[in-house]
Amino acid sequence: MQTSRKIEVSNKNLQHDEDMSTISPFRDTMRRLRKNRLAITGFIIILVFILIAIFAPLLTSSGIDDQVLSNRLQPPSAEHWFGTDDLGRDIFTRIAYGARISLLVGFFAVTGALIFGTFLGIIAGYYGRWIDMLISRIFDILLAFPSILLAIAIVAILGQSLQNALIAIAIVNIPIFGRLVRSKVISLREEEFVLAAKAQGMKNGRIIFHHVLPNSTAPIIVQATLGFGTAILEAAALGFLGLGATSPTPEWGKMLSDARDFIQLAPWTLIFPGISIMLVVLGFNLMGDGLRDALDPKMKN
Amino acid sequence: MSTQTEAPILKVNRLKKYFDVNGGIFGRKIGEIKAVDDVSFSVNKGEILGIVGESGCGKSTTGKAILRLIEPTEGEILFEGEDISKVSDEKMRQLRRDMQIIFQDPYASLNPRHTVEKIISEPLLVHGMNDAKKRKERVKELLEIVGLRKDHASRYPHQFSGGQRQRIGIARALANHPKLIICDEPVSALDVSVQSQILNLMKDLREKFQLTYIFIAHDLSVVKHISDRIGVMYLGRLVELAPNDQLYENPKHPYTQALLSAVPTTDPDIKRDRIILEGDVPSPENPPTGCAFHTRCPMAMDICKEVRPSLQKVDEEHNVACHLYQDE
Amino acid sequence: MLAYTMRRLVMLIPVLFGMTIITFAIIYLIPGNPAQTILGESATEQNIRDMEEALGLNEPIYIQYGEYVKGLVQGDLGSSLRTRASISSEIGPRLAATAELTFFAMIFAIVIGVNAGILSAWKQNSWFDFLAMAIALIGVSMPVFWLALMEQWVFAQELGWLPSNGRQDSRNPIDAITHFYVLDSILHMDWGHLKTVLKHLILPSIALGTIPMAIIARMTRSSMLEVMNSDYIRTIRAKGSGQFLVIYKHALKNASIPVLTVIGLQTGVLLGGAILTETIFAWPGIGRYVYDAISYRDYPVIQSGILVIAFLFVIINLVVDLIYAYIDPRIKY
Amino acid sequence: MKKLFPFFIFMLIGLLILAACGGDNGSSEEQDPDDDSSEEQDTDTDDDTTGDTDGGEKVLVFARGGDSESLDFGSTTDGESSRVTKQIYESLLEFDKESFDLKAGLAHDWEVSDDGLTYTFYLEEGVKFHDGTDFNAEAVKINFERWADPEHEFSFKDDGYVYSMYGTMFGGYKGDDGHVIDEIIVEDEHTIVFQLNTPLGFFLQNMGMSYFAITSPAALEEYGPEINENPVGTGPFKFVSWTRDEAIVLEKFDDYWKDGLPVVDRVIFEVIPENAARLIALRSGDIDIMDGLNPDDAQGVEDDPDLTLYTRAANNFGYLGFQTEKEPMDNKLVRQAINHAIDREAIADALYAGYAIPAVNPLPPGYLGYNDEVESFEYNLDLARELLEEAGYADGFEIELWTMPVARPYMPDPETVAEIVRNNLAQIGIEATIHREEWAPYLEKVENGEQEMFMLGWSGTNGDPDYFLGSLLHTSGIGGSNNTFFSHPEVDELLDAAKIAVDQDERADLYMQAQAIIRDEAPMVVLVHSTPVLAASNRVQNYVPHPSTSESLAEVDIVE
Repeated sequence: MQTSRKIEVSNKNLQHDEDMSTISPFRDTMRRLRKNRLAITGFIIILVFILIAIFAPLLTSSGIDDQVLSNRLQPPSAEHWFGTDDLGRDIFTRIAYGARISLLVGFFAVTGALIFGTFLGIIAGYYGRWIDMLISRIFDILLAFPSILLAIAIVAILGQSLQNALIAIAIVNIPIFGRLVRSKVISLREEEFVLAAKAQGMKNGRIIFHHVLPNSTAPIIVQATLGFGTAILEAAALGFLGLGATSPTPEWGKMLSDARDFIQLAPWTLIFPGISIMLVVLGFNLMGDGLRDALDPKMKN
Repeated sequence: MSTQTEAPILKVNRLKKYFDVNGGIFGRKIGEIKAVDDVSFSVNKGEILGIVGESGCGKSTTGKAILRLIEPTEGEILFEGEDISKVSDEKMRQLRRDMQIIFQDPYASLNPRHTVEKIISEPLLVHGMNDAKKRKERVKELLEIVGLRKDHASRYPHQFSGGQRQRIGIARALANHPKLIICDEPVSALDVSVQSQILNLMKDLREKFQLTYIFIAHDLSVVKHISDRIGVMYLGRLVELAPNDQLYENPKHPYTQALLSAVPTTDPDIKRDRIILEGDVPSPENPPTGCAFHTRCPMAMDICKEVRPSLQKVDEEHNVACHLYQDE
Repeated sequence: MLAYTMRRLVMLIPVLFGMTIITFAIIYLIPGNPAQTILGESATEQNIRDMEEALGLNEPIYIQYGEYVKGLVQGDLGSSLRTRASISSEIGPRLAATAELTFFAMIFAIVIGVNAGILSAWKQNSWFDFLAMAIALIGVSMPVFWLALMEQWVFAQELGWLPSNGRQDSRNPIDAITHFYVLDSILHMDWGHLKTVLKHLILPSIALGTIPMAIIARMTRSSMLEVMNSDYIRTIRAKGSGQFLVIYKHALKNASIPVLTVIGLQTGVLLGGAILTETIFAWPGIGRYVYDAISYRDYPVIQSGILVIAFLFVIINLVVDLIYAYIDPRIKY
Repeated sequence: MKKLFPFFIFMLIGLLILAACGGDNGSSEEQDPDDDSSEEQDTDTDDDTTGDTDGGEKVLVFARGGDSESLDFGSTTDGESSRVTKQIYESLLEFDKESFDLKAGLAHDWEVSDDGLTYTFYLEEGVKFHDGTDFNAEAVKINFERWADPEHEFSFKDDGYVYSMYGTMFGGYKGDDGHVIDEIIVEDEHTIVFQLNTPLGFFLQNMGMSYFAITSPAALEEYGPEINENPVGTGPFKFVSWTRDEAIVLEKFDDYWKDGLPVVDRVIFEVIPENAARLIALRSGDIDIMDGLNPDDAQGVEDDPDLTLYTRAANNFGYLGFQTEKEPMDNKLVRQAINHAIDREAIADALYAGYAIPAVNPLPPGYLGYNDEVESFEYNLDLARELLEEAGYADGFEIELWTMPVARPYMPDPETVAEIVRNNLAQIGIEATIHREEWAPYLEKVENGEQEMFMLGWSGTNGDPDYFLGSLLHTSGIGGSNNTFFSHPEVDELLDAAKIAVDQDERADLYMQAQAIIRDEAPMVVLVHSTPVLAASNRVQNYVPHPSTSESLAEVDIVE
């Protein structure tokens, strides 16, 4: 038959690049990511902070609240690498333990925002109509507030604590993920393979989780990585404003706000927490940029 | 060819699909596009019904509305005697086992993140084949049926050519032994050389599995060889419906005549004057009154501007909607 | 265009409505009795009851919300728990202070950002490009408040070049007309004041403008690179002499869209950052107003401050969108 | 768009020039504290207002951390408000420069009847309000009735005015049971009589408070509830302008009744929230006096040849309170144990760099009846553990330590104090977890006694011991300011007797007895009395900080 002959021809073409036969989109991305030097730098920075956070007890012998009042505001030395604060506590220790807080805040805030944002985004995008209307309006309203301001409002209602700051940051980020997912879902909903899935007789749940979501991961991952950085910045800002972590938690923003009075006397109390915040955020930004280039070159703008 | 004796497998009665147009300050509905406007036809078991028309005439919408991939605005869709236009979503989902679709774009209709195996086995899974081994077997079987190799199963769509992808799409449609397949311009995105392979494959499959096709195309030449009957659509309406040979030999509607005159013939003896239609297709948002075709019809009469012609039988099995042939 | 504008305005209504609900919730949902907050630790029970009555706290919630919205519509934002002064009248000069700071921050961001972006693209892969983009990357990762503190430490304290706080020399205050002090000193033809006012603006503007500057620089660079690879520019480049200025002009035209986008997106960041910057530089703007209110738990001020900033943000975004639609014909409306 | 490019370049160049000339100017400021004259040389050629204001005028810039709440002194308890109103208004009596000893104010003489129920004040003649109206006995009567009577036409109750300090000091308002002022009688133009229904030991002390100064009745009539933004008094300075969060400007009142005062022509109260920033401004000569010096910076100020360090006498104390009705704080031994475990010296050093006095009594030293003989609780962990064991808590216990969310004068950094306390308690086996509340619920809950251990403090206003001991430790204060729920019949008796006694020596003796009992009962850990530090430029002369935080600036001079 004419058809079978033709197939053989095209099979030959395929055999030609047989080694590519198992390349999945995931591996392809990893390969591109490895080539991106900035992304690697970002990854290393984050890795270093993760290691510091995990091994904080091994890196330093003192605790976060070991006050030696006779040892106040000592400049950096061999004993206290980053100096001591106004209660004579070792700043390096506090920064190392503070890495745990910042990373966890970033993680939980982003995860929370991701879960709720994705959920709402899917509902709005997939079902459309009045529910889309409603969810989109709520997103509009939340986005009408500059994020730090909305976070302030939420903490004002919930009361000051690290946990509430975390909740506030998560809420503030929900519409960002929600909108992203919604627009992605809407564009995917029109795709033929989603229509095909429906035509196959698949249930909505299966279509969403097997067809729509996996194809929206690229922008979500990028946004989550960048969101990590923003969440850490926002937590620090809330801490600085006295609306986040409480003493003696060594949250970096809180450390900065506690140290403000000593800017003339002991600048190191301000320099090191600030640099730590900057480096972690830089790490996530670099990695986010790298992921964006690797996952979805079209998203560049 | 025609098997009139049995009851039709599918009967479409006065199907309509209007899309709302929103605008204005409050984003209210300010108009509607009549993509499918009062279309009726039936398809017999084992038959291939071709539907032809220019792009935007509503033929794809008709196909998708039959499967309720787009919810029809009005009308009845009787599948094996049951009106499926109003059944519950769950019931519809199960009915889709029997009614399948092959899409136009083989690049867009396959999930890029799934392997061929997953693509083809998914419909099996959702319709109750829970045994993974059985599914694997069936996938291999299907791949061979559509002329692909078993080991293609582990690959991703982007590693295939357009023709091969369409074969995957066909295999997926066949997976659950459907009774009716709507082929939505399945070859129009393919190279001409590949088109005939796919068409031949589909023909073979029909015979092998006693399938019924609704074959949608924008080009009369594609459906000529495969269809038993052909319907011609213009601006959301069916203007002519006739058996294959009658339509090609004796087209009644001026629009059909014009379409046909554009088809290059392989037979040098038959010579047709090419009829060139003037003007553009009118906007479906604001279709002309009366016969929608009258603005471009070389034979338009006064009545055409006023009265909409209905699809009427002019010959046995030959129906046309045109005042030239209306009795009264 | 008019219809589009109208539609955008109508779409604003539910958003504004939602905003009032959120800000109203601040007062309603906070734990504790505002009357107690005002009166402090030495208040008697009778004092507190009197205060509650004076504040209307004993009404049911829908009446309180109704009163709140009614007040808003009439331009009445309530009064501060701490000073009892009418917030509407207190907020005006502060808004001017914030607007002035934000404006200069944006000017700084645009001037430096656009130029750095263009030069980076022009000298792609040079040391300048590398340095500028490194600074831009660090710039977006920097906590605003930390940058502000570092500036204050280095330029005000260690070097003593610039004033560390406030808007003007308090020994010799300006006679405010518009409360935009730069404008006021120009209106007074008072160049001495103008100089001090501008000097006070430098550090806070840089602190506030750094993040948008970094973003603008990066966006300008990438859109410039796109333009520079176009045939048109290639031709000009091939011609040689005098090309730089030509490209500069051409590039600016193309950079306007991303810059406008950034302005729209970054106003929120700017207004949010104003809280932190103003606090550190003792800038008597609306951000510091809110911050002070936070430390005194002066909820009506927090409420109104947030509402006013959000309102401003929404309006700026609307205006940017409209300009965007106006200058970019590709946008459908 | 074409015009954008030149615009950008122009702005860029402009900014660079500004930065550059800003630099030049700044460094000259650094060397020469007299910035004004150099500023003037720069701008001399321009005809502007700079010359007029700077010419021969003496301007004093006083910088502080927060703005005033209101310039109606009676309706606020805010120290930043009375600091300013002290310059604008005067009371019938005045406190001495550095203490709460009384001297003549608007009243040059006064008499007290033997039963302590009738007070007669003889007012200065020829005193004018800033608006030109005359000060007289009628004005005094109107002011006092305004505070006492919520129905008074100038009470402005509907505008949210509450005169809580009046209620506290005079036992309530008109019609209340405890209200001590029965009647105010205008004898003649310059003689006024206060008729009390019960003796009040600190009545005269109250009359010296800046919270009971005299406002022009004409101004009350004119401005109504806006009197808080338009103060009109008899003081040395009159009000000019108030830019919120920036500055309050006052100028010399030419018709001031004391000859030769005030010395300076203008006083500007500037707001610079950050302590560190305020010091930078002082060093650069932008301001003359700064309140709220960070104690850690005090050494630097002392070493600076251009600056002078001032300290304010102690007038407050911060404490760690126990809810004495709740377990385990109902046990006296536990309370004493904790008293021995808290390192007051360390707190004074850490928080105040030594500019604080470890407290012994719940009353600042220097007050009438301060008991020097009371023995302080020694910081002794062994003793503390012993007491704890004796009380039956050898293994310690777990407890919540409530800490306030806002800084107060008596506790500038409550969180840090809480941390130190927590650390101290851990050493004797008491595991404290720090609990936070918003300020309002914190006060409410502490007043209701919901906690076991909490932090709070108290600041003096009229310089009388009753304001401390009576408010904090009398049974009648439970549910109000007595948050330890301390109730001791003997102490109550002593305090009651002292309150109505008119003889000050007798009162002193009663208060001393009370302090001895309180020490033994230990309802609270009195932590420290802070002695706030201030810094001023050497150009400032005759400045004397008052313990009440508001001092008159009438005699202050600026010398070049």
